[in-house]
Amino acid sequence: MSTNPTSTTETPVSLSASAAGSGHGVPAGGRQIKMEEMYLNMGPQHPSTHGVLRLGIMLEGEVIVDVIPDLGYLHRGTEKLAEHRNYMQIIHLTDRMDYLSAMNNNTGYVMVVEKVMGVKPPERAEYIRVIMCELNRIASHLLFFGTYGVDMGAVTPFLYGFRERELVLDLFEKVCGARMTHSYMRIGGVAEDLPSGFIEQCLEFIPYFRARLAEYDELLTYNPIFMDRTKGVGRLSPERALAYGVTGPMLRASGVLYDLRRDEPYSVYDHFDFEIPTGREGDCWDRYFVRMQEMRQSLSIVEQALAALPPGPVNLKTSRVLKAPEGEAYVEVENPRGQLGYYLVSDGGESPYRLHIRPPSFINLQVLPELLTGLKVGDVIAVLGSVDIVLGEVDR
Amino acid sequence: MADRNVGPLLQTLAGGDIVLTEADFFINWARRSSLWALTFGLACCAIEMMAAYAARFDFDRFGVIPRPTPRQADLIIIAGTVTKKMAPRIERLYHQMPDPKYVISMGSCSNCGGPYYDSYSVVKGVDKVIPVDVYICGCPPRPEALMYGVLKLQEKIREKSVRQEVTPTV
Amino acid sequence: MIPAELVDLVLQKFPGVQKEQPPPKAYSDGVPILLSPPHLIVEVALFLRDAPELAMDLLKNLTAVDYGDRMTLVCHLFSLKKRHKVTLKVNLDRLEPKVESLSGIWPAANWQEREVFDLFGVQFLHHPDLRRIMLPEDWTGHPLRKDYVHEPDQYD
Amino acid sequence: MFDYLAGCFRGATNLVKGLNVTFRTMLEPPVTILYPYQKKKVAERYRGIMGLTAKAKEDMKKQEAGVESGELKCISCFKCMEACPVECIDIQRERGGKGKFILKGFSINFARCTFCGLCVDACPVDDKAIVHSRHFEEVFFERKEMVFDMDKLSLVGTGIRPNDPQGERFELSTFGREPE
Repeated sequence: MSTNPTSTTETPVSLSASAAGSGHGVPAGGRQIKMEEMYLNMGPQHPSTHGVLRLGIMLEGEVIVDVIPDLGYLHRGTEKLAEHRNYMQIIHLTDRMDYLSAMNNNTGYVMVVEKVMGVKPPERAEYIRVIMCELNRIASHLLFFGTYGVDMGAVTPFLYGFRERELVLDLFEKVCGARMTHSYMRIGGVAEDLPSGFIEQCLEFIPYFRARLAEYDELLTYNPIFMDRTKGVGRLSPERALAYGVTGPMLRASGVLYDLRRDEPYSVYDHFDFEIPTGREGDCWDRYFVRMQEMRQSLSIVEQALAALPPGPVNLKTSRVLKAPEGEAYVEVENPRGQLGYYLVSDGGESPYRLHIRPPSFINLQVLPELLTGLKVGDVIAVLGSVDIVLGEVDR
Repeated sequence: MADRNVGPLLQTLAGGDIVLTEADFFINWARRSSLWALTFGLACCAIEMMAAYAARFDFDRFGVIPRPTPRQADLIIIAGTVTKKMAPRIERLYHQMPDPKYVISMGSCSNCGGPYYDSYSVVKGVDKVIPVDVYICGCPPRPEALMYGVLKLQEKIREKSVRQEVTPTV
Repeated sequence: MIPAELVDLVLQKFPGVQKEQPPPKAYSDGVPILLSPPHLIVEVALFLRDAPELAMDLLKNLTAVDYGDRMTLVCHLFSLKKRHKVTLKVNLDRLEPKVESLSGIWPAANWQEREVFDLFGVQFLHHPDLRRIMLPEDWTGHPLRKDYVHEPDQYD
Repeated sequence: MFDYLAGCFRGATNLVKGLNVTFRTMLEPPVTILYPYQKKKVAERYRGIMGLTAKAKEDMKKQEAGVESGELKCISCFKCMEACPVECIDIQRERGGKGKFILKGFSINFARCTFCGLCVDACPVDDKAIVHSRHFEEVFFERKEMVFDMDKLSLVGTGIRPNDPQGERFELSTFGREPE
């Protein structure tokens, strides 16, 4: 039990040795058995790829030699469409990029437009944005918890994770009238003020969910089977993580303390007191654990924001058809999956001249071939699940 | 499949129509009560589909059980945006499913392109690729709407007869 | 934010590099923009990454903008050690955009360059694996170019 | 050997721990909603399919009562049509007297609609001429059924108002077909 069957620290050495040799012949009883690399196709229709990702996996026996991701099965041309929509109409496109954290996407987009236009939303709107973003972070991580449990062979976390996620979605539904694709943020504020009863419902949810998080730890986090499958698997060193531009919980799991909410506070994040959880090893378990800890911090931020919610208006009454002045800006926000960046080039018209989106999942996924090479085929899902990608954002 | 030929055969027998009507009832009852769905999440709607399988909505109550392979599925729920890169794969998966097979198009994207109606890389409706039995509107539809869609599909199956070919031609 | 003297450091080292001034009325977020000629890009990038005062270890974003008369490659760089930012731009010939790949310097550039190749048609020389990434291999044209015309096919 | 036994013990205790959680959950009230029989009330602001609202009886002017669908609040200003990001709204109007327009046709393509709420936001009429209902169970067998014309929309808007105290489901999906 002390030796982990899935950790393969020696494998790359033996691999390179076989690659350096003839590569084909292994003597067995005086006769040669032909050894060939095997090609395993995974996806685009596969229950564990979290969408429509296709992986071409080169195997030598059970050991992964190379991984070739094939993207683009959900490429919808968001950036091109943004050039033909006006500034208001793009909000609903950003909902559908990282569809698990639509509030965060909306916030980043309206922030970049506000920056170019030089408007500042009222303070109450900023607080509401923070509350929504953190609730959405919880919802997104809960989905990760559920699906990662299923990927690791445990079905119960899926049911539990979704049970609590529904409660968060009920809150969203109360505020903006949609469960997933919220379209709640507006340029210069938010669409509507919080409805009556929202704060009470939210305050009810926070202690309830704290107790549930302790239950999750009991159920999955410290489960020895789960730990055996994830501890020491898919290690990512901080240097490689930085070289690949990895951000978000994946970077923090590698031990790099970099969180935009604390380092370059946008909105009103500097008003709150919270910790940034980091990991040490950078393995799958750390990535999972950082996300679980982040949910606790998000709860605390929501609690503080609800306590300090200032009165006042929630949006500037901007005109329906907005025109941003000429210029360009690059704005990043901390999404549940990493740093989501918007690069807006405006030529003074009603729609952006160019809107580029830096999707965190897309950049984080680049590191996958390096993480997987040398591992066994059974670890593919463990590593892929821990990267936590959303294909809508990878492909846009 | 066998049901395609059974109609004319039975009609030539004495009392064939009665047998056929009774058979219709039982076959349709069996088909509609255990619709095994291929898990085919493409985009946002996939999350609502997962929510429908999860604790609050519990799709298993309808006999809808997620299957990871097309060979064991009666129903394919197209949940999300169909891109031009994905369209040939969908067609292939559809043809791999055994007859009778049903298609639910879930959400605006697969109904007719939805928010990407003028995008260069999105198929404007999954019915350009495979025939659709039930369209559900919403972006994404709530899990209840998906359940209602399955109930409607069950109603549709109830009216079918083994005389008719079950799968419409593409 | 990168202090002015560090920008001067780059400008002194590479006389071909310019500091781009935004048009007078245009909005700018204050991050300095370095405009490098295409042939110097690798040297400038290496200097930005390796000079201890600069230490731009994180390539955050790489994309291109089609301005109609030129194609501009835009890189947003960040230094985690020093906590400053700089934007690196390269103007390319629009008809035949070609530039050295940065994926040897920051591996993060690998897929982003493939995306720029796919959607803009910029050729990255010495890129390890320059293929289309989003669109099917047999796609014609580069959709994010301003003059791209989409021809309806069987799926439209 | 000792490691092996210790591992077995650890596994067994953790199994009990995990089962403890699930057993505790078993004693809690069920969270599942038995859907066709029980229905969860959706939120007040829920963005369901859109409908057109009508003027109250006392607000109606005499000449409007004669006009087809003249009782609808819509002033056919095209604001919602311009705000819609997916171009799913289609309005036909005719020029009436005094710079006013007469609404001739109003259709929404719900196959394409993304329920983003921009059209309702854009509506300049008091209390909104176009509203989101709380109705979401919309299922169709044909693609063309998904385009709602003015009659259907006004039924959605007036038949099941968002503040309907009963909250009863209206069987909209059976429009255009024989009732069972």
